[in-house]
Amino acid sequence: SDDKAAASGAIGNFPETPKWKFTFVNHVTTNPFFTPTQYGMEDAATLLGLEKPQWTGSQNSIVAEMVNATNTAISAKVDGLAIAVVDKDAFNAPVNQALDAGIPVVSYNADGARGDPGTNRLAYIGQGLYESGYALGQRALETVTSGDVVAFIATPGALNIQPRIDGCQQAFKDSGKAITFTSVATNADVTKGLSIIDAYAVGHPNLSGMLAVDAGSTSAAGQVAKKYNMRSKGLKVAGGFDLIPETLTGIAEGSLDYTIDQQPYLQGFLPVLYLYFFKISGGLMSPSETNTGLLFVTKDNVGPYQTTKSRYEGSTTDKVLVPRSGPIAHG
Amino acid sequence: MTTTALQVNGIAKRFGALTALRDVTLHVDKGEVLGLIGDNGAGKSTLIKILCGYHRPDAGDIIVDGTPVVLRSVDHARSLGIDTVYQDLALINELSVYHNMFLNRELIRWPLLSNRVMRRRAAEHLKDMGVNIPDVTVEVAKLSGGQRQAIAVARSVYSDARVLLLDEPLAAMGAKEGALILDLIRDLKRRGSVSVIIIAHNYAQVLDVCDRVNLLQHGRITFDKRATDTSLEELTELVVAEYRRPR
Amino acid sequence: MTTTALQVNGIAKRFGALTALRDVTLHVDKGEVLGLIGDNGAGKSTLIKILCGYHRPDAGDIIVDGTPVVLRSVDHARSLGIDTVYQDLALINELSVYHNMFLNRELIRWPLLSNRVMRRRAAEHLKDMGVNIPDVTVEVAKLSGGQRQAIAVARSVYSDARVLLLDEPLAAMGAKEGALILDLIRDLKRRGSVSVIIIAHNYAQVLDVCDRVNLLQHGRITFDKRATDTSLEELTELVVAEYRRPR
Amino acid sequence: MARFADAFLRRREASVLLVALGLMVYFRAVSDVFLTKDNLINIAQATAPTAIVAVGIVLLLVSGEIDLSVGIVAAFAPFLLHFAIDFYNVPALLAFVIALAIAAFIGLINGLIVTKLHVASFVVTLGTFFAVQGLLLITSHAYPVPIPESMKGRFQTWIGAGPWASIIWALIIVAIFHVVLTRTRWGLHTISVGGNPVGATEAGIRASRIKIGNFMITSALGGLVGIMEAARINTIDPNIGGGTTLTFYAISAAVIGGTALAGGSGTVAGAFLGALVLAELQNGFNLIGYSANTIYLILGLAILASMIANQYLSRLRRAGRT
Amino acid sequence: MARFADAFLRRREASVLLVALGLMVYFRAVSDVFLTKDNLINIAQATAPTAIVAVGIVLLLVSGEIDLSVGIVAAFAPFLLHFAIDFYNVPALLAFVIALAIAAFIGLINGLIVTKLHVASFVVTLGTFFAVQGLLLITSHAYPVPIPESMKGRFQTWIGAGPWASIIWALIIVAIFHVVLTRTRWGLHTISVGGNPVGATEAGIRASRIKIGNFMITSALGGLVGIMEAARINTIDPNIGGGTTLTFYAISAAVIGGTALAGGSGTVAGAFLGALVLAELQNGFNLIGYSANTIYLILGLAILASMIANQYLSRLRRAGRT
Ligand SMILES: Nc1ncnc2c1ncn2[C@@H]1O[C@H](COP(=O)(O)OP(=O)(O)OP(=O)(O)O)[C@@H](O)[C@H]1O
Ligand SMILES: Nc1ncnc2c1ncn2[C@@H]1O[C@H](COP(=O)(O)OP(=O)(O)OP(=O)(O)O)[C@@H](O)[C@H]1O
Ligand SMILES: [Mg+2]
Ligand SMILES: [Mg+2]
Repeated sequence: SDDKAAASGAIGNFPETPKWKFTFVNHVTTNPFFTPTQYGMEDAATLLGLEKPQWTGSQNSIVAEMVNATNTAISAKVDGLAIAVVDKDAFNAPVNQALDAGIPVVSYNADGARGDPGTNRLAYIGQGLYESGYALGQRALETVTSGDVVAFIATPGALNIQPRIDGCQQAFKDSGKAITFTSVATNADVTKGLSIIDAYAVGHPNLSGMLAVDAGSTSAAGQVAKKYNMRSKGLKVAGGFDLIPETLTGIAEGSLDYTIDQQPYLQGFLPVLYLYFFKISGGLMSPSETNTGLLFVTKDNVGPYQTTKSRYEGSTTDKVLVPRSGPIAHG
Repeated sequence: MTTTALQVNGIAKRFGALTALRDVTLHVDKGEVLGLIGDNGAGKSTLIKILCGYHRPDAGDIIVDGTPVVLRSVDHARSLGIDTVYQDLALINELSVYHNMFLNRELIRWPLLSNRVMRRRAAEHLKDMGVNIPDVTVEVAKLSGGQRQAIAVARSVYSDARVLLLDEPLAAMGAKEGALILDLIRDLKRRGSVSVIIIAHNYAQVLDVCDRVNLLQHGRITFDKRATDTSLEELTELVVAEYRRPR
Repeated sequence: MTTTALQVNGIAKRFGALTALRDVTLHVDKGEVLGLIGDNGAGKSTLIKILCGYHRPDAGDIIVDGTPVVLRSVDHARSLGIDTVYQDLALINELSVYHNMFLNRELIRWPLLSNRVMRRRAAEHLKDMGVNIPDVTVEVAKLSGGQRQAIAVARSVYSDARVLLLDEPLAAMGAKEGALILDLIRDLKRRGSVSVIIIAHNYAQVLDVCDRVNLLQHGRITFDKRATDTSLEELTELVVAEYRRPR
Repeated sequence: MARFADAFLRRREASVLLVALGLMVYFRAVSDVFLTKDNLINIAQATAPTAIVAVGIVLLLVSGEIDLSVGIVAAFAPFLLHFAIDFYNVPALLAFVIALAIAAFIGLINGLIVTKLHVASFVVTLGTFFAVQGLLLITSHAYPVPIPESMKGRFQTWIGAGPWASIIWALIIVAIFHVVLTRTRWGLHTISVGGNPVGATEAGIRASRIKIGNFMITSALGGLVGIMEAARINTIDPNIGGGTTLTFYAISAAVIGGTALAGGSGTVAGAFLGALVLAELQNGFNLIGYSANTIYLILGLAILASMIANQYLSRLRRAGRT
Repeated sequence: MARFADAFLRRREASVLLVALGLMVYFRAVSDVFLTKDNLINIAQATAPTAIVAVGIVLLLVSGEIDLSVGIVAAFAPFLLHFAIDFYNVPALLAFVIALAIAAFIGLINGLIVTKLHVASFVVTLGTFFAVQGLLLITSHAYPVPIPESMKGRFQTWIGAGPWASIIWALIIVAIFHVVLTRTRWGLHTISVGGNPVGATEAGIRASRIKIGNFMITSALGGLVGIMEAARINTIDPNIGGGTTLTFYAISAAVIGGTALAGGSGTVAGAFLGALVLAELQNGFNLIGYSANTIYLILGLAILASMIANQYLSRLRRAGRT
């Protein structure tokens, strides 16, 4: 806001800049998924000598709260905005208002609906929620050809995960295979979620697939698969999202087949970088669309995730250099 | 045209295992004041609450002005001209003195309450009863026991009821205020059309104001005499007898 | 050794703009029963609530057994032997009769309550007072007005207090039950060490049981005579005078 | 002047008002954009929905009941509007009325079960909360839809999209129900029924009617808020109100404003101020730039500090009068 | 036999117990795995946390207060344990005691602000809810951590990971506090303070002490539940308790069990049965396999139906006696 209060020193070959302040508007501010995103955004800001960006929005994917937070940031005259556009209609006006006020805006993690970004943001950095859900389903379809598949969702209707389960369902529909797909609600409280998944498993011992679209449900699905030894019965596939410790354990033990890492660190790091470039180049360097991609973590590559704790996955705040050696897996 | 304002026949009321009223038959004539006496827990208040539509009797008939009625609610009884001062006073602690005084018969200038008029009248009524309440806008929660009772009494006595049921209306009243309220009841009686059933444990007061006295014992009316035909001694003897005997 | 059980000097109490007590000085001797009378709203209950540690006075001293004290709480006053029957009875509707009777002086066999003993004693006490409550395990919410008062009175009267403050203990009591409670108080007096301050509006009862009578008016004690030196007529005249005059 | 100050201090809402003003002064001191027009609009828009729902909650709390389902009714109502307009070609205004009527009907059901079947309102409305959430998710497929075409333009602006629209609605509703609660029979009976249920019945007040009415008012206000918010954020989202979040905020606003959870006492204007205090805190700390995790700590401590100040002020106030 | 049946029907908890049994019969009829050992363990594990927190909530509600922060204390406690063990090398058992002590300390703060500064408990605990949430998120970086090594093994099994561990804890705690509430001075005074605050004070009961104690008990039980659940799900997750979800379920269990929100009356055993009813409903319908959106509708209607039945049964019960 205060262009006069310049940073103490210039960074690298860049000129001295004010301590720009960017704001990230998020839909589930306290969700562990976004812990690495916050590290990413902080690290980029530190690297560039910027103020630590603000992380705000809604805790329970309430769009109105996100809109309020966006408007407040515009009122506060922040220097750049990154918004998780979880609704294609709601952010149109606020984004235009920000752009009118000269505040660059990018979207991250979510970008409106399929085929309709819904806002005039400069660029999108992330991987679509719907697409990631679709990928979850497709991967499962590699092993499942028939039977019952269930997908667990903690809070139906919540915009951070509902698109995933919709995408997942679509993948099964598109496959044309004789699979019955059911989505089942768990709970915002992970402990209740575990009980619910447990009950579903008891009632449906012949499941051939068990998927989940949020961190809590994924780890719980693994635990339940292990508890009832479902992998040695009919369960052909089990998978989900995110890299929390219990999920990684499940993968290593083989009760889960895979979990999807959406590279949330980059979703925080890159927006800061892009907004910085936009500001420092007087708008000449416009942010570019970036697909942060999906990373399937399976039994084959889970090792390093378990043995090393890193900021890049959110499991520690420590600054660590994660060593690696050997050839890089490729197609 | 009958001269009986209110008549009840064979009223019974049970609370679970406890039988509060067995078979109560009594009546009160137009312009008559009936005193109802009896031990603690004899069922006097229960009877009153049946007559005012608060409780439903398990058996028995209620006849108002010659017509048998089934009292559906307090509101219903009130629409028949029956009004009550409850032993528990039925005051709303959170409301002001004057709002309590006009509770459920508020004066309104639609859609708003006529607070000013109610305030004035409330102050007048309390003054008439000799009760000193500096400010009728205070919450009743803050009042003394007697002041509270005065409000409950004023609420009914200044309504245009044709049958007044007063359950120990003088229990907390001072000597002066009590005397004034008795005067008020006498006034009502004199004007003729109001019938009163009054419960009291102070027999001197009962004899002072009542035309007739009934004694409720063991769930029945066991005594019914004109006030002039009995005396303080007789009533006391009647009630205290049971206790003096074994002593 | 002093013979004054409780002495208060220059007690004042204001509630916001309202001055309830201006300058009250009174005393009660050991084994004496003091009657306190006065209009509704005169401040009698306020005075009692100060003496029992519930209210803090704005000014004045309280001297118990010759030692000046500052009463910090009801519990504190109770530890000095002062026990109270409040006008509002202070009953817990949700609790049973016997739990109310022993409220805050429960009999325990650690860690549990001695319910059986309390039940038995409660039933005994109520019987002594002539009050008929079939079952001491019912919630007090279901009792009649007099039954409730009997419990509150029994709670204090059967404590081993040395100063009893009774705020209209007979207001809801029947003739028989009232007589029995007065007998009880006389018993206590006869045993000697208990001092009693009793508030009542029934002057016959006051003269019957009290040794001395005080009148509280306009926030002060304006009258102090031995019961034997005054009469029903004098007291009534004194209180009702104000009202008769303008009439 | 002194008389005016005195009359002000006599009001129960005075202390919360002072807290709200105090926060304004504080936030203006730390951020010079706090009182800009843009930001006042932000605060107004954050205050309005909580305040309107809080109006209903105050009526219910005062009459001794509670409604947990109002937040989900808020989410359901704009979908009802959408169904009526887009599936049945009902004109927008009529659809609006129908949506509010159905919302009120949910309140009616709550009220009937509470008063006629004597089930505690907490569990009844917990039940309707889940049931309506189910209906909502089933009918909406848990996915947002755009605002119907026929709602766009003047209707959308007036109902909630205009910068000051929602706060004006809120002020009107608060004013009306403040009068209802303090100066009409309905209000007096609401207080009576909550303050002394037995006494109110003895006095012949029909407690059921009062309670049912208040449930209906609350649900209808919830529906209105949902439609208003949908218009404002330009999307019909199944998560408007965030499940119980809106209800929770509304109850908090009511309690901050001086309404007792135990029934019998409360103020509508106070609840509005309570909503304002919450919105100011949320907005102010966001404006300063606190991030999510920290902001909760700050917010929590600020709530405690404000409410202790509030209590202290209102004790001062009470000491000054009877 | 008849006498036994009579004694049973006299108990306030009888009607909820019948509802709980009725649900068992129903679910057994529609699903033959409902009463298998595996599923009973599952129900037990879902019942226990709600029931234990509900014990504290009952004590608070009966004494006329409420605690919204207990769910977040449940999330915080296992992190405290983790910090103590992994950062300060405290032995597991001592760390457990420290975590519970800190949880109780949060209750102490709640209690002190409520009783000494006279702020309504709803807002006080809303404030501590946010504040503790802030602390939790800041210290945990909103990221789950594995169970500390020194907790694994017997300690973890006993505290919550064993199939019947949590329900045994719950039964012990329920039994103890049922006795506390019904047969000790503490319980009697808790009821008095909530039933007639003025009367209780007149009788010399120290309301503050009782309330502060109940706040501390509730918070400590919340902390215990958090640690227990962390042990069971084998991970320390900031989302244990789901913010207000656990609190909400606990209040619901208490109210279903027959505790009045208005204070003065409640039953600990009833709250346990309330938690059981909720767990049965959730488990049963999941067992049957309702899908995400439908289940809310079913659950809502089932709650309404069960509670109407409950009310009907308890009216029958009351009609049978004084
Ligand atoms: N709602 C109720 N539930 C159960 N029992 C009740 C109820 N109301 C009254 N009772 C019982 O009925 C009996 C009669 O009570 P009632 O109040 O009519 O007595 P009363 O004659 O008015 O006595 P008092 O002179 O003490 O006021 C009492 O034993 C009382 O315990
Ligand atoms: N807590 C309070 N707040 C404000 N005013 C009060 C409070 N308590 C009592 N008062 C006022 O103080 C005055 C004296 O009340 P108090 O109860 O002492 O009268 P009393 O002599 O006991 O009358 P009664 O014979 O009717 O019981 C009354 O005018 C009453 O309204
Ligand atoms: Mg009676
Ligand atoms: Mg008095």
